Amino acid sequence: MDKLTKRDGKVTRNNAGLINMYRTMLTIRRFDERASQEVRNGAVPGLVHPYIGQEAIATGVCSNLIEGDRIVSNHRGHGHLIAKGADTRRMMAEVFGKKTGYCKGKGGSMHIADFGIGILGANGIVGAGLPIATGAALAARLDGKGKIAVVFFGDGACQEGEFQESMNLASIWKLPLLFACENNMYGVNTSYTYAIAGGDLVKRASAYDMPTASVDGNDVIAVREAARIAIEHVRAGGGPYFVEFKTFRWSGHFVPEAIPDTRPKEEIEAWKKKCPIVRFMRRLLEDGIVTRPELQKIEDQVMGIIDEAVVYARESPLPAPEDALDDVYSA
Amino acid sequence: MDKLTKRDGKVTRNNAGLINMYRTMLTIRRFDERASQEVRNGAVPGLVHPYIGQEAIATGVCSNLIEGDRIVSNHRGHGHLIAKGADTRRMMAEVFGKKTGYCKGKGGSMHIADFGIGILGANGIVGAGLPIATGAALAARLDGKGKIAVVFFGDGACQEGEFQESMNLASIWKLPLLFACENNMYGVNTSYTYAIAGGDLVKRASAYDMPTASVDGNDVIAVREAARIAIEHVRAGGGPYFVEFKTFRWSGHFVPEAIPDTRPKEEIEAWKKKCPIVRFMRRLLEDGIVTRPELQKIEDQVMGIIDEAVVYARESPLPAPEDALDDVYSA
Amino acid sequence: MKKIAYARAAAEAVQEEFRRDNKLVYLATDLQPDLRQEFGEERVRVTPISESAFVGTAIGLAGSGYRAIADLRMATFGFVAMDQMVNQAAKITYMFGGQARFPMLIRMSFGAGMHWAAQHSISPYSMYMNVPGLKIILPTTAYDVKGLLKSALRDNNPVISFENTLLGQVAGDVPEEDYTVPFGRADVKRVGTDVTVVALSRMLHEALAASVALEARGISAEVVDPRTLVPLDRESIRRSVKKTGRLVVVDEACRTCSAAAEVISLVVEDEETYARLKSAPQRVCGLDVPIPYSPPMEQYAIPDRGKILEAVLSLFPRVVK
Amino acid sequence: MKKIAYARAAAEAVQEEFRRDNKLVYLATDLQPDLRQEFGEERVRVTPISESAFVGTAIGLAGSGYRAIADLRMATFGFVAMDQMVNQAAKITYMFGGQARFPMLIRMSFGAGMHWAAQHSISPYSMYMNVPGLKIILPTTAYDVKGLLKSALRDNNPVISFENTLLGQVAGDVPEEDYTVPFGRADVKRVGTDVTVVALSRMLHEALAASVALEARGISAEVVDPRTLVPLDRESIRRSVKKTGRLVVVDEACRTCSAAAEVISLVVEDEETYARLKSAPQRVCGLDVPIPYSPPMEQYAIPDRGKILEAVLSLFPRVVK
Ligand SMILES: Cc1ncc(C[n+]2csc(CCOP(=O)(O)OP(=O)(O)O)c2C)c(N)n1
Ligand SMILES: Cc1ncc(C[n+]2csc(CCOP(=O)(O)OP(=O)(O)O)c2C)c(N)n1
Ligand SMILES: [Mg+2]
Ligand SMILES: [Mg+2]
Repeated sequence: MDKLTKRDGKVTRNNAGLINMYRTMLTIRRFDERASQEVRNGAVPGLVHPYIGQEAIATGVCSNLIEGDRIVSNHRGHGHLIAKGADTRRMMAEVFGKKTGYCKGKGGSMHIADFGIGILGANGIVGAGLPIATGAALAARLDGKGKIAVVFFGDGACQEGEFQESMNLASIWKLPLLFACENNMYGVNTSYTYAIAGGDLVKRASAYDMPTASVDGNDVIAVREAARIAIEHVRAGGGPYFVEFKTFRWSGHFVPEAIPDTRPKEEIEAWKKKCPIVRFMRRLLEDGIVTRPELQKIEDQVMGIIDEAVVYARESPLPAPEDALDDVYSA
Repeated sequence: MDKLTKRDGKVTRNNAGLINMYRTMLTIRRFDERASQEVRNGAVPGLVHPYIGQEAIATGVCSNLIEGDRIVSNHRGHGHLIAKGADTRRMMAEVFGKKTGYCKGKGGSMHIADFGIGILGANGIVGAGLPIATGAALAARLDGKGKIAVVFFGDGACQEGEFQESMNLASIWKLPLLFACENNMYGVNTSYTYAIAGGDLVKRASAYDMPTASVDGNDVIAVREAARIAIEHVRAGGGPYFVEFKTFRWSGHFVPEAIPDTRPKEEIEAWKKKCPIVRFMRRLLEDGIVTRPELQKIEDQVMGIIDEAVVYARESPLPAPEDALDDVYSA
Repeated sequence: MKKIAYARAAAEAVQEEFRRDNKLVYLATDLQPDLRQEFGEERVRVTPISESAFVGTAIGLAGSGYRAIADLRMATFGFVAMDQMVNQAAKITYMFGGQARFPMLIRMSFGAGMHWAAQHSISPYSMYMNVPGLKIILPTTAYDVKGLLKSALRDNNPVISFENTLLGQVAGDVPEEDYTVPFGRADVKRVGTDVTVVALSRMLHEALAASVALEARGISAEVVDPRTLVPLDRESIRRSVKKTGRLVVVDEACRTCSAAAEVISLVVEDEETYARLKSAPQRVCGLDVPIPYSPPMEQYAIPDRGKILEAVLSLFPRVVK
Repeated sequence: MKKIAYARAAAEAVQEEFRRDNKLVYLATDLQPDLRQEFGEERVRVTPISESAFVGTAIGLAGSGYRAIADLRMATFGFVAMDQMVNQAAKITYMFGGQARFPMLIRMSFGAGMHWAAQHSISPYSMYMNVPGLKIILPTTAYDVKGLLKSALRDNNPVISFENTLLGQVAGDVPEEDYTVPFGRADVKRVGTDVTVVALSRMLHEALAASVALEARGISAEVVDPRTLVPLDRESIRRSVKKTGRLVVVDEACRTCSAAAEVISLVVEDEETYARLKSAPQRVCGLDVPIPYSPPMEQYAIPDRGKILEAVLSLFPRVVK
């Protein structure tokens, strides 16, 4: 494989981009490790669906986005949000159920949004984000400013009727929508090879008359490149594009792990060896883009950010009980 | 093309089958012509979705069914019911809202069923019959007696999520289910070429990992043959099969024609020239399977049956108002 | 003033708001020829028969600065899009802590009496009333439908408009100039002193007819039209009952957990109003059966002026029936 | 008798009925390991995440001589399958004139209090109560859940079982031998004389706790558990209210058009019962808000023993609070 980038001793613009991606992936990892730990500590009232193991996807896809682009996320949303630029403090505060959280404590982990930066929200209903993203894509088209929408969803969501309806609608209207399918092999404990007839998501997407691709979702460079090609097509008005990112979820379906994880142990271990972060780190080192001390600095930075987020969350006030009455309707 | 059958002067068994198909097609045609007329006369309280122009499909498909097979129909259901052997008197009585109707006047045209002969009912919700048929197919499989289920649905139903979910489910469970798609080119006034991305239903079905076929739905022999091949596969335990039957609806979406018919006049006229009944009749005559006098006899017979159905319907009593209270629950 | 049909008044509201607001988009499986001709196919869109997808699309548009009308045509088709309405549209403002607005309008025609049988005759508004986050309008006259739809199209929340199919051709007076009907204001369609009849949608017209017959028997009925179900004008309803001391609620929908049950409850749980009641409040509702096809049964299953008359008279045992 | 958890009692009901009836099939997105091991993968099926498809499959099975359990897990996931429940399962027996039976059971867990936020905490039974053709059970104890599920699995109609998530681990006495709990029979879980508290699902336990506190203040509460919402045991509820003269209905679901509204209505519209009322009936319900995530708000949004106590005390102005 080619070197990631040419360099002449100092960090080039491109290098900075790569390092940023690395930082983003690490931030996602540490955020969800920490959030999971806080769940187990009892500091989080609800549950968290960790994105651990899938960091390359959100990071690689969102590295192609520009201001004004919109994303729609799902129940496993932390990674998407961080990659799109959400504030980890307000995210953590929301996970903690605090008033300073993105949703004032009303949403929790499964419902974080930041409309100000084009994050139309996580969603607790499998498949339900797809029609909403279709609307965001229609808005982008009506705006006529070359902006696009991206929807993240899992293999499980491909089993819901809303997936098909949205694929069809986006296709006939040639909407600027990237279907970013995170195939982490399972919906809870059910393998996609069992639940998806034929087991071929790309073939299914092709039937909706849109271009498709399938890439290694644990290789952030491959993700970025596939997404770049797709997004160029989408942004140019070519209509929707479907990309399958093959990946794996390391944790149980959610934390606390109330649902027993029945996936084969060996499979989990094998995937952990394909860690997207370790892999990217090795690449960056090999190509001489970062040094070990630089990596350590990034690690420290990221840990600092996460610590800060937790402190912020912990020290933030809880909402008042009567706050429950606000925000049912907009003025 | 080959002759339909070899014959030696008298009606062979095979000839009888062909003539029966012709009689069935004509019965469907006359039934719906008459039902439409009775709607316009004011004798029918509700509305009717005529099957006129599509007779070859139900007839050809159902000619392959055996006792114990089940069908699920849709809003345009009269043809399916007649082809599966429903009693035209009780059908007409139901359309008239009479107590002697199949549903005691509770269902009307859109909800006729005859569970006794494996007709699990028409259905007023587009796409909703597909999951129900999936259940009927699962029952057939659990019974283990080589029986199958057939679901009739339109191009419009292929736009609903339930279509995709049912295709997927039937495929992964290898259920004995024939997906009989009647592509009459439009859902109300919307062309399938507009509403179905790519406009290729067969390709879409293939994505659910099942064998497919597409045939001229106005050629009853082609329909019968395609269905035979499909049903053999299904009955043998090969899993579901999708067949697209291309056809056209002659009337407006329903009668009384409250919705203006905006389909191009020339298109409608062109399809009327491809009348499945005239075409089959010519073939039968050319191949010497029937004579004109025999055809006239069939016409008279059929008219007799329809007249009888109308008289029966007309003379049957209306339900009593309080009958509304019965049948909400089964004992 | 001009006299136009309810359906025409509704169409005018949509057309006028389309002129006012270039962010307005129409989504329906049916072509809307007039609207399309004036506003083009980008804004007036024919959808596939995919209600979930296009209701969700309306939500996505709303969250992205547009305002969509998702026209489901018949209320029954809403059930395939129920998740988008109940789990998404209704909750999204709240779940996200109010950081975004979701202005959208879902239109549904509904009701029995057309001999369309069970699947096409449901009146499901009470199901949606149980879901906070939706506003629900139930216009009964040409004037109200135009004014309420206009308010809906200027509101910043998901609004569902339930329009009774049988009202479509009923004509009524409508001003020439722009006007709106505010949400949460019941309309006393007939002033009376002896009994309050709260009547929903088409039943308003039946109740008004019954009140004429009542008048002949010396009973003065006050007929109250809530006009919007969420918000519901509790105060006006209670005020009327405090005055008359008697309550009959008329609702075509199935009786159990109906909007009528809500009206009865909000009246009796209010101590002051309760104290003024002179007799047990009554519901005149659709029977708890799916709507049957055949007219004698269908008619039996839904309320009409005769049943309203009977129910009111039952509160006045000394009046000759 | 043995003491087992609610969830265990439910599992026993399913298992025992599976043994009794070889036409029984289980459909769920989750593996049911014990059931599968005993009855095999033909009868105990893992479905894709396609609720509409597998609820419809249950209907098709029912119409073909089988009886399926469609386990939706959480009530909120039911909204993507709503058409199959409302337009199909509920109406199909009736529309077809009663010519076929549709024995099937839909299971849904529900309720707030787990800090799962709006989409995963809804209590939507009143929405289904408005749809005739469905039977609805709401078991509150280990005994009831086992007995009611058994009745459901012997009933010839579509039944929905709403099982409160927070009751899963609550233990109760269950007989060793086979038994059923009939539909349409409310259970007076506590006999009293001063006020009738009708409490639904988990709220029963809150109401029982409140009644102890009431006792200490000299107020004797009768706590009535309807157990099934359709059919609803109107007679028992009215009988109790006729005796006590006072009514408080406790329902975790959102207030508007709730099952609580139905209970109030069926009490006050009955002349005899109405005549015996000593004070305005009250609802203690979930607030009309989507369920918020953060515990202080969530707790505020749903009823508990304290709120029940307060509501009951408000009916006895002379009792010291
Ligand atoms: C309509 C609906 N059905 C079921 C669920 C329960 N559920 C939550 S996440 C999930 C699995 C989703 O799998 P996938 O889409 O592949 O995402 P992953 O969890 O693997 O990231 C399920 C079944 C739900 N939230 N919504
Ligand atoms: C869920 C749903 N949406 C909309 C409708 C209204 N509707 C009835 S038939 C029909 C067209 C169906 O087209 P298709 O499936 O091709 O059948 P065809 O009428 O052409 O035979 C529509 C939109 C419906 N009955 N159900
Ligand atoms: Mg997955
Ligand atoms: Mg069609």
